[in-house]
Amino acid sequence: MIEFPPGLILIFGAILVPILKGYVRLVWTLILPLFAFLVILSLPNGNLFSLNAFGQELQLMRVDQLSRLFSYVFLLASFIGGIYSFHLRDSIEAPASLIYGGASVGAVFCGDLLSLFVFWEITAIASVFLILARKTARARSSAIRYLIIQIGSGMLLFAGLTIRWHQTGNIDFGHIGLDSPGGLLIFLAFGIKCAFPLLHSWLVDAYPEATVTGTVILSIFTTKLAIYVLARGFAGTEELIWIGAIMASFPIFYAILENDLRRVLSYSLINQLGFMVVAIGIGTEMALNGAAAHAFTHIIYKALLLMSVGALLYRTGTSLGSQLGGLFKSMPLTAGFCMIGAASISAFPFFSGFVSKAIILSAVAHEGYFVTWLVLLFASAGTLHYVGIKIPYFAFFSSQPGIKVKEAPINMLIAMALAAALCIFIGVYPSLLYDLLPYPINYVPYTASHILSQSLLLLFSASAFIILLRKGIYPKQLNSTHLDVDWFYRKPGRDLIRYIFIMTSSFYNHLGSNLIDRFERFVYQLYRHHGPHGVLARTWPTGSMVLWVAVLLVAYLLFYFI
Amino acid sequence: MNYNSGKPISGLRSQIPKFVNFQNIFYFFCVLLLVIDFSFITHHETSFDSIPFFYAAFGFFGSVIFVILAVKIRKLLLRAEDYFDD
Amino acid sequence: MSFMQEHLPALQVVLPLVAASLCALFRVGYLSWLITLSSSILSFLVAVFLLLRVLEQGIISYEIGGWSPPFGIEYRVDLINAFVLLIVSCVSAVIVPYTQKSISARFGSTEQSWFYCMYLLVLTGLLGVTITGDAFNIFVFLEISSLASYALIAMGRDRRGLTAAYQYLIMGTIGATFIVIGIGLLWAMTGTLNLYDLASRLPEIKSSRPVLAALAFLTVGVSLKLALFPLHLWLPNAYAYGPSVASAFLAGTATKVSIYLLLRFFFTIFGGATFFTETPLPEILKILALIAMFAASIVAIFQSNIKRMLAYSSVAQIGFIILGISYATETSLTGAMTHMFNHAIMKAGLFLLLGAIMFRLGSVKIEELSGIGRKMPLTMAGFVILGLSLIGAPGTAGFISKWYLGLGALEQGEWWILVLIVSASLLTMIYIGRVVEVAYFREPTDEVVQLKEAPLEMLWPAYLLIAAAIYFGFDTSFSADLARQAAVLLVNAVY
Amino acid sequence: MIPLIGTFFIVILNRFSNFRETVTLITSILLFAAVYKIFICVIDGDRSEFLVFSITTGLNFAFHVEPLGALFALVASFLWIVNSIYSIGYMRGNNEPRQTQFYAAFAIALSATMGIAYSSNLFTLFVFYEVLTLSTYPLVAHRADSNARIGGRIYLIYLIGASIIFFIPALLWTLILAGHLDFKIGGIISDVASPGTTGILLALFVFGIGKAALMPLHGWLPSAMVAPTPVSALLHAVAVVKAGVFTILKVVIYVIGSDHLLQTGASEWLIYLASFSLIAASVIALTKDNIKARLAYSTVSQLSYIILAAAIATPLALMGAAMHIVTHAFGKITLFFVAGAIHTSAHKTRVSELNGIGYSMPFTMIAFFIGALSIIGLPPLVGVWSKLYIALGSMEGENSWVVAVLIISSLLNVAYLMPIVIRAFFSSASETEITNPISEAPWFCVVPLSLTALICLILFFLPGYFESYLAEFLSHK
Repeated sequence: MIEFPPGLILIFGAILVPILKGYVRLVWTLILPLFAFLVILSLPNGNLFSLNAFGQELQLMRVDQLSRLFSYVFLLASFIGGIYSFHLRDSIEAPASLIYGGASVGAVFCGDLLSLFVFWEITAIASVFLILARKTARARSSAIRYLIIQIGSGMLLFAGLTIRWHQTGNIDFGHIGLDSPGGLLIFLAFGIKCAFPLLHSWLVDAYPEATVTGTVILSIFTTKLAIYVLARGFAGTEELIWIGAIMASFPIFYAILENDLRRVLSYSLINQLGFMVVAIGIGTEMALNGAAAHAFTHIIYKALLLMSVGALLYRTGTSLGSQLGGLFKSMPLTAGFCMIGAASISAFPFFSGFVSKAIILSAVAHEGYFVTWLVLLFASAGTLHYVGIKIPYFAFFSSQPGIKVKEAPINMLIAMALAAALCIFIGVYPSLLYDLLPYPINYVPYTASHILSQSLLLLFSASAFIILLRKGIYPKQLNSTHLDVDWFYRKPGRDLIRYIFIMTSSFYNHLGSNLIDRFERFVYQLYRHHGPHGVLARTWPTGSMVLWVAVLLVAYLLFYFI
Repeated sequence: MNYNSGKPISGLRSQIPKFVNFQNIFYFFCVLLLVIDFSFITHHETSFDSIPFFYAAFGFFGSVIFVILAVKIRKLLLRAEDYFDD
Repeated sequence: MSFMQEHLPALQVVLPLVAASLCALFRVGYLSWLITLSSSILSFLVAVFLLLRVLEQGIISYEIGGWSPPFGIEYRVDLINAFVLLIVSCVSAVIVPYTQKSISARFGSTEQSWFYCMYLLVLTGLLGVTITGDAFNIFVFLEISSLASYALIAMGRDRRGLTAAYQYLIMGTIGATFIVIGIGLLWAMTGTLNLYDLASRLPEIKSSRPVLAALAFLTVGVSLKLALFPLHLWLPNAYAYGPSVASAFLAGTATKVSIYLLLRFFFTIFGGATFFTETPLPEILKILALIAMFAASIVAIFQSNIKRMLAYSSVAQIGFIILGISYATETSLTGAMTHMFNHAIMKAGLFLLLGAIMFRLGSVKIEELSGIGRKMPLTMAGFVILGLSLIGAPGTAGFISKWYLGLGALEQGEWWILVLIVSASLLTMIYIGRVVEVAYFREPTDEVVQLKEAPLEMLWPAYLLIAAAIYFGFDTSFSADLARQAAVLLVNAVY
Repeated sequence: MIPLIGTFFIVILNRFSNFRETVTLITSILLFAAVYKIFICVIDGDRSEFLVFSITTGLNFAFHVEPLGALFALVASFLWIVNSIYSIGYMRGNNEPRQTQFYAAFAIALSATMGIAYSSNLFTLFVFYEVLTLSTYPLVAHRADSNARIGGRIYLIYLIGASIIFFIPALLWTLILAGHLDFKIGGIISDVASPGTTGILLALFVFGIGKAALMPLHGWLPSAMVAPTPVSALLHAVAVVKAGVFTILKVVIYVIGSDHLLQTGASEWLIYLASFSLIAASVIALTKDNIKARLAYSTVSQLSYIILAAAIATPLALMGAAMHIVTHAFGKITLFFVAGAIHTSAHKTRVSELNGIGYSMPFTMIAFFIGALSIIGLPPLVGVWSKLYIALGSMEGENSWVVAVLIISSLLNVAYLMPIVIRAFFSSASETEITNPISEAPWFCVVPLSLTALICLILFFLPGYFESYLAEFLSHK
């Protein structure tokens, strides 16, 4: 029986990583998640470990089906990520990834808001190194923005929890709801990490700027942790349905336009989160099962896709759609894995995305949210477009720019193979996943109707792609920037801050020089009167003194007589 | 366009013939599924999906619509690559 | 012993007088110094005994030559003048040991004797003014001390000392004349010169014009003597160009005795705080005191000669004391009296230290002192401590007196006066700080590098005063408590 | 208990004769031992009084041990040990002149700090407060060039000026109102002062205690940065500024009375002012390129947290304030140590010169990272707990908007501290530095800064310790 949160296994284990080299490091980075996994597997459900502090009971190990599921997938993804990043010689990324993963696992088991906050912030801090490690100027500035927003989210959580603490006297992390200001703040905090529309810009800003492995790792934890906490705290919140619907649909447009394939995948990440958020908003047992299942499958296929694009970036040095193409021949395995990932995310039957997305769609339809259902359907079609087809097409099949590169390194291939295998495995044997879900489920994804409708949707959507491409209507891949919400703080916001700086500094300078000026003049005046030659310091003329005597005498006499 | 644009779309045309075989198979599948859909299966998720060819139509026209919308939106959002850099 | 005890008041004055004449007779420098030393110490002891006796049995009245007042001259010692006597004799007793080194370096044996003679005469005069209960006698002693101090000032190293002395002479004489006119008018109105008698007769006729005129003359005369702004003009030169010993002695005593006179006239004789506050005097004094505090401090800031700077600082500090007097409450008078006491200690100490610097360096120009803190560490450390006390840093004597002054102002609800007091202290900080900064944070000049620490004979008297300045910052049972008792007497015009 | 204080005094006396580093070290360790013993006694509930002498009515020179002071003394004396080790490395590494004077003044400053911590009334505190100012002046002006002189002058004028103009009147007024100046839980003027009076009195105290560096009286702190780094580290991150906020805290708890403040709302304005100071100082810090100047403004901002908490005056806020004294001490001293270490080994003082330095000085910069996180108030560093208490306290005082201030400030902290770390580790060094690599700072520097960083980390896991210790003193109310 382990007496401390399993997330700490990874966090403390990470300290050793910079010392280790080569295969020892690989083994160590793989053992840690494996060990943590076994530990969790051995744990019974319940609140297993608590601390008393601040007059509160801090629950650090709340083990139930939901937390179990997320911890498993986090550890699994860490494990795969560990293999994928074996080639790194850098001593920052690997420990940062482990701490990041460990904190996420830790957060999943938190039964109170305060310990959640602690892990929440650790994920923010650890993750920023994955972006910084790219060591480009863009990555640095992006990382700062990322960090501020992430920590801002933590701070909102902090504010929310103090309000709740004050109002209700406890900070248990159960259902929270939007009916109090504290709840609202916490909702916002979760929303930032979950990339709610208008709060999403950090994700598409920072993820594409991270390192090859960094983006893979980043895509796993933060947002899914947010999904987990939303499912805990805000299941059945009506607003989430609308938020989710928007999340599922608006990134499509960006994803179609974007050139950087990793940015495309970042937008697709938001779109996929949208499905889960809708499901949480519906909040029925089935919907929550759907959200959890989708989070599970999504982590794996999104990691797979990012790994394959990462392999491209690693080999070719770019992830821009306009500069890639025709790599099918030089990197066939990567191409294959990428297509498996694409099929999964597009929810082709017998791939993992299908078995989880189907639950959500059914749940939505079942509760009668028709408009939402249509939007999600629409988003599914879009997903196919910009990920399912666009990524493999522009990366591997479009015209040959004449790049000859080697196949991805073996460790990357193994990692991708593992993920790809999981995608297919879950797609074929969904019951494996279903058994892990938080609520009992008797859902059958593979009915003829499901398969057919999904196939129709996807195939005709794909035919539209071909036709549009041939007609030249499909937008060109341009080296460009597409404005997003971050414009507000990167342009006018920045200008405003600069303006404030200039104004305050000129104000200070003005004030300072003015004050100094005045002070100098004042001192000069003083000097004129009080200085060695001033009136008040003149001591020699005896006459003046006598005059003073006379004056004073008269004055006194006058005063006394009055 | 002033932007450093990617490959011209005309360059793609030379690639497409290699696709042709796949394309025929692809179109065959489309038609086959349509036939199956029309003749055998009833959908009952929502009230919409019993409309014949609902999914096919939705998939196709949905895609067309959002691609066209995206092209429109691009006019509003497109900036040079180094737009944010100073 | 009982005889001695009985004649203590006379002894207080006679002792230095006799010693002075002895000095004049022998004209041997070292011997004169010994005489001065022993008489100073003795008169200090006498002052202590007097104080003890006063504390024990109240007012002591001593009839000179056995003529009973109001016809004869009476020496009348109460707590107030016992306190002042103690200040004066104490400062004197501390300074004399220092004098030898400083004076013998510059003067021949005969001149030294004259110096000591003058010194003792000043002491005699000051003690006499303080102890006597007779108005005319006050004038006489005042003139003795004044004339002797003109001579002392004139003995300064600087040629300008002569001019300063001359100026001092004129002003001092005017002051004395005014005082004598005032006394004369009072005599004309009451027919007595005995202060005790005056105190009992004056209240009835206090609003008659001659009395008021007398009051005016006295005010101006005393103000001149105590260097109250704007009648302070003689003081900076006198202090700056006289010998350091003389500056130390006069700064510590002469002005304090004048302040005593002011208190004596206005409170004891005219009927205590009630009368004082009926006149427009408090307001005028308050305004003048405030101007003195600020104007003199600012002038001090701009001075380059440190002695002159301290002289202006004295003017400012007198402003503090007068401010305390102008409130005429128990607390504020306590503050004023305590400040009298503390200021005497601090200023005397500072001048002694400056004398030591002068002795070694030959100059007290501020810019020539750079880096001196490293060469004369003890001297400068002492300067810093006394400077802090002058500023009123807590833990030093200066703090206590300013504390009471501030408290007095607050009791009257005049918090803005408190603000002014502390701002004036800030100005003090600036001029002391200038010296400290130059002394410690500049590289030593060539002259300074060759310096040695001041001789021990000069240091220990100064350190005695420094120790006192610190001691009375913590233990106020002597300074402030006595001052408070004296203040009670003043307020109620008990005599 | 009194013998303990006796030993403490012997230590003080001893110290004046100490002129060598070893002796400094030994004394610092002795002092710490003594303070620790006192601390333990305090935990056991011992509260001794020790009257040295009485000056006059209302002015006593006396010591009294109470939890808050014991805690402050403990932190200061502990960090003195660390700082002494660091000083040795720094002073030797930079060949600083007049080291004797330096260590002596340092020792006096520390005794004054102890005096402040243990004083039992406002007057004693005030005396030591002034001693502290004066004894640190030579440290600030240590370099003795014109910059140092100006810095020193500004330092003195601000601190002494403020204390004379505001603090003394406040003392006098309190004395007149209450008749004495002894610290008493619940305040000594709470029964006699009207809300208006309380407000003005509070203002006098807050501005009089210039060491707390509340805007607009913060100007001395950045200009005092001309001092050698150990001075900035211990004095301007711990002893002096903390003495300032500690005094404010004492005034709020023991003189004015926090309940009284709460009832009268007399500190409302101070909440606003401290919030403004908090944000404004952070914004200014953003614009500073000199590392120490940036840290100085950061200190101004962090001190405002404590003043803010004191102004809120609810039990939880006061707890937060007390904790913040400790947490900020460890965090900021680490940062200053790092700034000094960089100065020692790389001769750099500007943020913009730090590119890639993290690889040459890994320990130093990791320590900086940890310290920075603690200052920002992020887990898993201890800084977060004090902010938590302040936030909870502000809720308790119905000032929930203060939480927004805390959040904005934390984000600003991120914005001005993190770029230093990022530059150090993720920007490449310039050509010349690649050819002339910088070495890690001397071990005398590295060990102390690693130690303080480690403590930031360890204390995070001991929140309950603080709580149980401080809760007791809060429950007195």
